[in-house]
Amino acid sequence: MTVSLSKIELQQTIAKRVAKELKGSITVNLGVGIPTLVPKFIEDPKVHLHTENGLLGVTDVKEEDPNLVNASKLPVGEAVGASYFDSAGSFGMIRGGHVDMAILGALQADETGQIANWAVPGKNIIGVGGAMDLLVGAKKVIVAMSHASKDGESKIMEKLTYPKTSNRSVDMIITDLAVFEVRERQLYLLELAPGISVEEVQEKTEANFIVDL
Amino acid sequence: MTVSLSKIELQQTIAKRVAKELKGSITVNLGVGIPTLVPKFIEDPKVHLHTENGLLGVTDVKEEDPNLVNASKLPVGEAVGASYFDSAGSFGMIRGGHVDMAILGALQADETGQIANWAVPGKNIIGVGGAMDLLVGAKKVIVAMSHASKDGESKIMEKLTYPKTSNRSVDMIITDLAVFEVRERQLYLLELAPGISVEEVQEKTEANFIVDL
Amino acid sequence: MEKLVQQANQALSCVESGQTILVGGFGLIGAPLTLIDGLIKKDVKDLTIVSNNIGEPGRGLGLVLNQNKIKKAIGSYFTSNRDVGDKYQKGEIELELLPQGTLSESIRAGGAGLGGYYTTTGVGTDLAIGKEERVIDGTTYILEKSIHADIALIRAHKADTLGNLVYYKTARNFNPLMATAAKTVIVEVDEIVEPGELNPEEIITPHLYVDTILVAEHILTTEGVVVHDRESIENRVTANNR
Amino acid sequence: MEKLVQQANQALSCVESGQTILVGGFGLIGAPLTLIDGLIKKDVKDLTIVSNNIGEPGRGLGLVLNQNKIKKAIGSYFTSNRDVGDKYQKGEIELELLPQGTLSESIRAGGAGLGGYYTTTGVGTDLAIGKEERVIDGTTYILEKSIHADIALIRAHKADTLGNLVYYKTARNFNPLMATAAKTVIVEVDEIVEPGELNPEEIITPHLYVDTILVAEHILTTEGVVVHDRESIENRVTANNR
Repeated sequence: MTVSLSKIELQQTIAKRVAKELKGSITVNLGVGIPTLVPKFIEDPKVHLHTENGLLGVTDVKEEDPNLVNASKLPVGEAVGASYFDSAGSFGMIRGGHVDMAILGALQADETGQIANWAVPGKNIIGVGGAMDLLVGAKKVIVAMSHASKDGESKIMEKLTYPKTSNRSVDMIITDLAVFEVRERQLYLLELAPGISVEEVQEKTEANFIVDL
Repeated sequence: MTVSLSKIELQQTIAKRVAKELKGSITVNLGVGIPTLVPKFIEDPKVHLHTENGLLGVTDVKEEDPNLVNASKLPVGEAVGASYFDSAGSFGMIRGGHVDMAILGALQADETGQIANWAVPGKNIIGVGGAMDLLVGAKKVIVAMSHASKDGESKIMEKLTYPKTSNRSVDMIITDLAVFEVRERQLYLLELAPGISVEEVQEKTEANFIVDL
Repeated sequence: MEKLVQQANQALSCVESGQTILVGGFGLIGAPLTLIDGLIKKDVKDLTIVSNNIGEPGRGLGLVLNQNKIKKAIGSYFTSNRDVGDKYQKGEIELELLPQGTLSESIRAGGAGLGGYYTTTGVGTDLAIGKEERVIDGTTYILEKSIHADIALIRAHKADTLGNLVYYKTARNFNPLMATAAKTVIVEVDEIVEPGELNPEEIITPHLYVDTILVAEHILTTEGVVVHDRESIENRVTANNR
Repeated sequence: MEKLVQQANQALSCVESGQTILVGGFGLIGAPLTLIDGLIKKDVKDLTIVSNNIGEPGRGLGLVLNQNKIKKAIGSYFTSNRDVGDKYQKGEIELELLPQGTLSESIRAGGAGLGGYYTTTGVGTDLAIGKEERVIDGTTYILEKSIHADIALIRAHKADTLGNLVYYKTARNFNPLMATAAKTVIVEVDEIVEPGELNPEEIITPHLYVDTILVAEHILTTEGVVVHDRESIENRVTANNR
């Protein structure tokens, strides 16, 4: 068994692994939750960060400005070469296929790579934000989420029990235990977190997947 | 019989009469042709001129700039408080009902106030520009045109023989002979040009109209 | 000059019960907090509010919500104000949830005189239920209708006295769209300047969209919402002939 | 840096026969005259050109037309180049005429990932023939499809080396829309500057839309189109690390 990480350590671990996927002159949209932790781990200065509320060129916060925030409404900074636009302009970029990559959190993923991240039946979560737009529009979608729910249940399941966010399958799922790629609606286990075995991932994953280390 | 005016005198006469309709804080779009002669006759400085190619705040040309033109591609000036926008933004204003008035030229008008100004069957005129957008969008449309065609035929006819520009009737028709208002798809003769009689207008107008001087 | 008013209650004189009102802002960022305060003080009900979040619990539009003045809310992310969900569970409010891209595009379409449009967003999801599906050139879309309102309450950075507007950083968000999509558009700003002081290439909202301008009294700061006094407000009207 | 090229032929290396190409400009105003000259010198044919006017007789796109490289033209006002009509009468070119608002909106829709939209413009006219008519909330609309292309050739005023663009007066017109609606977007500019020199609030086309940047050689002046020499061009690349 692995040493269990605190929630924030776990999230940082995932964010750090996600950041390794971000390189070259690409535009990346960061969603709410774990994705907001990604920026400080990005090494390539050519990566441009986009936030749905109207800014291309997000950096870490320098001086806090209440009117300069990301999609999570947290203060951010403005990169050199940044630009601002209205919400329709921002989602035109997203839906029109001009954003290279989106990093999204999720409540569930299934074995075809579809995800659920906007509604929990019977609960007071009535919000979709930009999730559906990012799924139809971003060229590549990476999901960043904890492998298990708070109750210890696998969040990578055979079938979603929450409403799906899109017909589209994501391209990659990065958790605290493993990295999966989705190819033709099938999950492939590509990589294990340090100290994690294939058996442990199998045990903690409800979905079927192909091992391709 | 009246003294016959040169073409440019005739156009200036019409433009001058049109300008009298432009007063108060309104936004007015000027079309191609006679409408481009209107600005110099406008007396109220509160009138804002809009041109479909992306400028609100058109004035007479001060210093010629090849990249500062109106819808007829003629050089214009930039008013204090002017703004520029792209073509979709410009037509969003027009179609969305944000332009108070449009002054358009026309080839023909009929007795219901519908006009034809974009195509002549069998001729090489293959262009509509913003005419259809202005007719569906502008709150008020005034047509500025010569009463007769080059061949002396009435341009205000019982029925259009050229393809119509819109289902919508214009609000006013101003010619070198008279001013008509359109109410519930009927023409009302409101005003005569100096020296013109009702009889002369009746004689030179194919369409039926109600005299309401 | 004729667009400038001094007080929120003057600005809101055309607001009535039963109207549909667009309210700018992404949460409190770029929200017209002074006009929202005016709405709190005004005796109106049965409003349909179109706004991304309906404020935060007990802040911004959240206060109007708690006064039970909102009959229906149209937005994309009510999660950030749990009071919305509570009222919904009790049957005290109607909700229409739209993806954020659809919400913003529908408002733009309303402002631009379009009836609706086909979008890929939401196809196959619960938010597409009841919406027409259509294949165009091999891609499946759903039909979304445009949104148009009686009133828009928006926030900008600077206005000139004609009504031209510029915005500030991510406080821009829905505001320029909402400026196009209502019969009456009321804006609060940090500063009012003379025509000619804003660069014509930089103006985001041309003046033909704006009906009424007010200097903001309720300002979002890092310490929360601060209410400014009259003197500081008058200093922000740099236009000479106010 | 990686977006900058020196010559029109390099910029146009991805252009091939049979492609659909968006070309900016209202007549010659805001038209990418250097890239059009590159198109004249390039051996391509069967192009579908989307552009408001197809230039003027023997100028701008009018020259490409006269080379018989255009199979189909989509625009709003071909009247200003009578050669278009002549070729059409002879059956040498296909034409699709759209109202100017529809042309610009369809390009915007293509860039924003929409399949089509319902507009009031053209309802009941000959340009609505064959188009679906639909009543939404009591108003009659027609369905217009979005436009998307392989290539966009556009003209801006300044670019930074990342590809952010600002425009100049009425030379803006279709250019920002076309920047969103093609697989490859090639822009010619008056001047190239360093990132940070353009005000983030003023940038009209954010860099994610732009693939290739070139300094303009063919410039529209009050005396007509003037061709600039290499030296004057290099002076307009003020970015240090060119």
